[in-house]
Amino acid sequence: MTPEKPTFFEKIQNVDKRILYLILIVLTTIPLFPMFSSIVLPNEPAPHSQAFYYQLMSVPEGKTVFIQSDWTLSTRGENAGHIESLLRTVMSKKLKFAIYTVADPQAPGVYRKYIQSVNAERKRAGMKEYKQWEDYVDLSYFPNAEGTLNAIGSDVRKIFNKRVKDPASGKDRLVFESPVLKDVVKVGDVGLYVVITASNSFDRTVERLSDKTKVVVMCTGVIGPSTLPFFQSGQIKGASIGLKGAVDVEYMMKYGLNYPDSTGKIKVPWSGKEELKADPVVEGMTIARGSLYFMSFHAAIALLILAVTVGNIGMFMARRKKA
Amino acid sequence: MDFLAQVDPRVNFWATQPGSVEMWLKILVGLVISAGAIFALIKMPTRGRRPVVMAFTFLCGLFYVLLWIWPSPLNRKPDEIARSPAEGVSFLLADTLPIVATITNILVAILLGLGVYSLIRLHGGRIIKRHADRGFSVVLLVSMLTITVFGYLDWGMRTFGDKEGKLLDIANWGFVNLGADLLFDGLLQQMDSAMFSMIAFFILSAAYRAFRIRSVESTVLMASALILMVSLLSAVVVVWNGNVTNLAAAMNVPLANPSIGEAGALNFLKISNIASWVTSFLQTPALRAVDFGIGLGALAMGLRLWLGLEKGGVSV
Amino acid sequence: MTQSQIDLFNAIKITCGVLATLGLYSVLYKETKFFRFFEHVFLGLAAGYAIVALWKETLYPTWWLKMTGVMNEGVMAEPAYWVYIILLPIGLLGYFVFSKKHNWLSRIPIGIILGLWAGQQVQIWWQTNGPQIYSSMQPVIPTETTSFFKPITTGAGFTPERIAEINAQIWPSQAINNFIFVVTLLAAFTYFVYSIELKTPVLKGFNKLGRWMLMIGFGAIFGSTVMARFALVIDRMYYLWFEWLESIMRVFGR
Amino acid sequence: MQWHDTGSFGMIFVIVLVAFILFNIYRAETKKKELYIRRIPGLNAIDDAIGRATEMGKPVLMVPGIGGLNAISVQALNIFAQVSKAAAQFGTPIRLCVADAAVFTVAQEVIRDVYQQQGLSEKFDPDSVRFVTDRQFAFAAGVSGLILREKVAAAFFLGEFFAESLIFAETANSIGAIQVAGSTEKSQTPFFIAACDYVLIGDEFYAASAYLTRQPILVGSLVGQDWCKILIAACVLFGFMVNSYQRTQTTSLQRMPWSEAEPEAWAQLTPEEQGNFEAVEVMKDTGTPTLVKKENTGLYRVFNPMRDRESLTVTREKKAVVAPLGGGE
Repeated sequence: MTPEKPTFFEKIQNVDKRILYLILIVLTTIPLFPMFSSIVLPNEPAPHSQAFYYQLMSVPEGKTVFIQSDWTLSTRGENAGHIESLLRTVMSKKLKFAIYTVADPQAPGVYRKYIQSVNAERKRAGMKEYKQWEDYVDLSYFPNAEGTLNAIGSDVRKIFNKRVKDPASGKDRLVFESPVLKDVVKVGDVGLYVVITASNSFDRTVERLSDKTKVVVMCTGVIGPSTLPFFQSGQIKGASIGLKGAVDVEYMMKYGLNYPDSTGKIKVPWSGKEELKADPVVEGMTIARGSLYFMSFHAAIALLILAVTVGNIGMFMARRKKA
Repeated sequence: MDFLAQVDPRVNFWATQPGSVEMWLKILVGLVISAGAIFALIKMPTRGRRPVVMAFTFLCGLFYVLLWIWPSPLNRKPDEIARSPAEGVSFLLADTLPIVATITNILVAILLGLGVYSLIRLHGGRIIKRHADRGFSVVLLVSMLTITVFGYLDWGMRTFGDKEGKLLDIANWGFVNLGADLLFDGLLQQMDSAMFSMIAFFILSAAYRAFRIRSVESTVLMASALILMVSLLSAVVVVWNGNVTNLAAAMNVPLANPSIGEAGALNFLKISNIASWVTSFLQTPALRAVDFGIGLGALAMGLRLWLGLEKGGVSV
Repeated sequence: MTQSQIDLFNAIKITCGVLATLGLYSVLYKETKFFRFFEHVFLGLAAGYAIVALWKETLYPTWWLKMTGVMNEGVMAEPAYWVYIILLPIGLLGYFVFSKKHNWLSRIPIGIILGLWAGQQVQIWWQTNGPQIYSSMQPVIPTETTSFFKPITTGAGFTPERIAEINAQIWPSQAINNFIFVVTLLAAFTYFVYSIELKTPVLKGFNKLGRWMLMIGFGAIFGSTVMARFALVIDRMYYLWFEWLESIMRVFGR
Repeated sequence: MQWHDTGSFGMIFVIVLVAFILFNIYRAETKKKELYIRRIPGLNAIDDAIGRATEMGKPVLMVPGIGGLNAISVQALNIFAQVSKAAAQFGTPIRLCVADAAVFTVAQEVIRDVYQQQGLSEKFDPDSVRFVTDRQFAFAAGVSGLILREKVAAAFFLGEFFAESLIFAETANSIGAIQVAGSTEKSQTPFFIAACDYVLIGDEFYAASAYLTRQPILVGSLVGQDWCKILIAACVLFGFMVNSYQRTQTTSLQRMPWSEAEPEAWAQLTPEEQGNFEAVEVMKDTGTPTLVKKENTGLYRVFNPMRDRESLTVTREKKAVVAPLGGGE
């Protein structure tokens, strides 16, 4: 509108987007460089993350856990951190697990990649590798979420009617003959039902299964808010939400929950639940991807807040000039 | 109804020996019959049409409504026989569910051809009409064709040519497998992630533009957004909460954690608690109201579609 | 393939990915031919992959194998439910949509899909909303008024029974929070009432309050979504710089 | 204890809701005078948007979300039918981009019908209804490319949107198009609010077609939904009062799993029986009156039915074991 060239304040209240974009790229890249990656930011795990970690650690050794991994590479940024820390914990606790997806045909390829990488990492550290059939079964993809989840609730053996190779005999055998699933008659028999998701397939899981088994969730920050009501109403037992959730879990894997270290100091207190306690993860990596990305995240948010502040200041000053 | 129940005996009128002549015969008969049915429908007088469509819709909806309203069997074991006809129905419904559940996907998959047809018509048309962008249409059609060919070859090799699962190891891959992997994992999925991650940039610019203190609404929107963001920065949180603790110590007021309903006087000053308070006592109820509304909307719409009450627009 | 060949392939693969990423990112600067090229490659690949997936991921496992059964080492693992064949003609009815005279036939498969969906809405409504309704019924009368805030149990050395007792009580601060909860819910609810004219100032005010509460809720969602999105862009940067360099270095044996 | 088992409460509740909706549809159809619906700002903007597009001679973009074929996309198409009716009258070009084959089928037909009803069949270009792709972000790329190339003057994003919502909204915003948006996904609404001119919040989206067409059926069902909302609100009000009162009372009856109430009896059961009776709960008199806990309130019992042992004792005869052909299951 104004014929004369815009004042400084008018300028800063509509900076060219591209400049913001460029700054964002720079700010998010720098903290990823190795020299920064060693830093562990201080943290206070959120209550729902604490509940999640407690549920996970209180599954008795040797029991089976169902992992419904409904995400693909496009949300790798958050879910990769989730599944890595979940697998590390499960494996170090020697739990068996059945992993599958109801959301996306590409998901199996993705979680296989992470099972391999975590296995490789354990191999390097000289720990026991997880084997298909003895330690876990990979049931891959079930089309139609609603139907599948209904069926898992009503008759898990009917829907999991799949075959995997038994290394002993080299034959394809029904998964329910495997050590992992032989004791599972209904979904209530599993130690924990973990949903790793980036989509609202999670709501369906709650609708169908929350009354039949212990459901916990690891989800992206987007799904986060819609999971909290379920956590409040007790339909899910714990939630690790977004990058922060991944960081929280990694942090508790390192320091435990209500767990006194050698000096007797409790690094992560769970207030109100003093009687409950979860040990740190004994073997394998704890602090990893999540914590690495967390630095860049801080930088990015700082930029956003700065931009908003500057914009508002600009707006006010410009107004005052006009008046 | 044996077909629906898919029960023993494992071979009956509905379930035949795989690959047997009988099977192919029955499939053929099925095709012929349904072709006849389609012909009959084509000859159907105009006023008969709506009822037919409505009947299909109603019956399909009825399945789930029955599943919901019919008493479900208690403590059922797979190998048990129903005690009463009523329970028999509930068993049948339970057994049928996995089958009915797949129908939608199968139909949508069959319909996909329509979409592909529209794509080819649009871009083929551009090429023929020598549209300015025809070069890109060529690119589109070519890449479509390539991945289709590679995809099917790769699938065929893995499904039929690879009984002992050699191809799970990249070391045994041939040209086709590499090509398929390059196109899918190397390009398609990376482009997905690229497009997805681009949202971060848009969030930045959208926030910069929209988060201005203009009206009460935009202000509360901004305020709660900022509170939540800051509460995610654990470094800030630890420092902030640390200061609150020191302050409390100085005034020797006890502190505790409201996330479970406990609270000390100064506690609400802790950023993490402010955030969790906002989410539990303002966000949750507000959004729950939205949920109820949407749920009711879906319920009402579902009823209208199921009972064929929708007129105009989409009158199925 | 030898390890070095695999490394080379991976390097090529990641390089393609990097190029594609940059191509799509270029639209942030401007809609250029460079972007348009990658956009059309993307659309083509997506459509092509859909054609593959429709058979490989849907029809083959959930339809064809059901219809023709499964043999496992010469013995029947799954019998052939040949009746599945009727789904094919039903689906094909959809293709009548382009016919001038018989396009109504395309409404049969549509009707089936919608019917199934509609039925499910009725089925799941209570499972979804029932617990939510219950958990909205928060008690708002304090049962214990010796302290406004709930006493601190953390490290206070109470017996478990005492702690349980304290947690069973409703303390004034909680009562107030619960009251805020219920009011917020009802206020937001009035915003979604369409058929009642909001004449009285009380109702108007309540409605306005509801809208503000909704805005707070949406703001909170915005705030927590930001984390998700930035995590993605950070991961992209990691891919663009580090994974790419790493793969290249491997090729040159470092 | 049988009367404690309130398992059918939920069912009755839903049936009441259904009754409300159907009754009002009936009422609206029979009643002469039109029922009142409050103003929905986003929807009044539709005509201005199209008018502006016509002046600029630029197309109007419509996207019914990326969800599959369900009530949401059907609803979106109903609204778009109204939009394209206006567009057809002004002779404004339209672009309807679809991400699902089934939705595409419906869209084709709906839009063609609209043009036919207007007697403008020859103006209808089948390519204006496009299936872009069914892959989320490819769709996002394609649509934003289209927005930038064709410089659309007005954009309608109504339906089931997920992450891509902001990509559309910001892109359209960057070329200064008027945007009317609404998503049933509450997690996406904030982004529409941040980037669009008019936003339909929550089930305003479902109210839209009733508001635009004023069809008795739609209006009636909207009123029915309002009744349901009032019922739910009433439940919440009643519930929090009753809870508030009851939580101040004391009781010595404690609701607990049967396994906890009678451990020794429980220990005697076979694992299978224990499996059957996991869900069994009893009211046990602990003798010591304590403050009523959440689990012991009447309402909790209404919403979380209590199964007693009798209801779960079921004995059925087993099937005759058939020789599993070729050792299947």
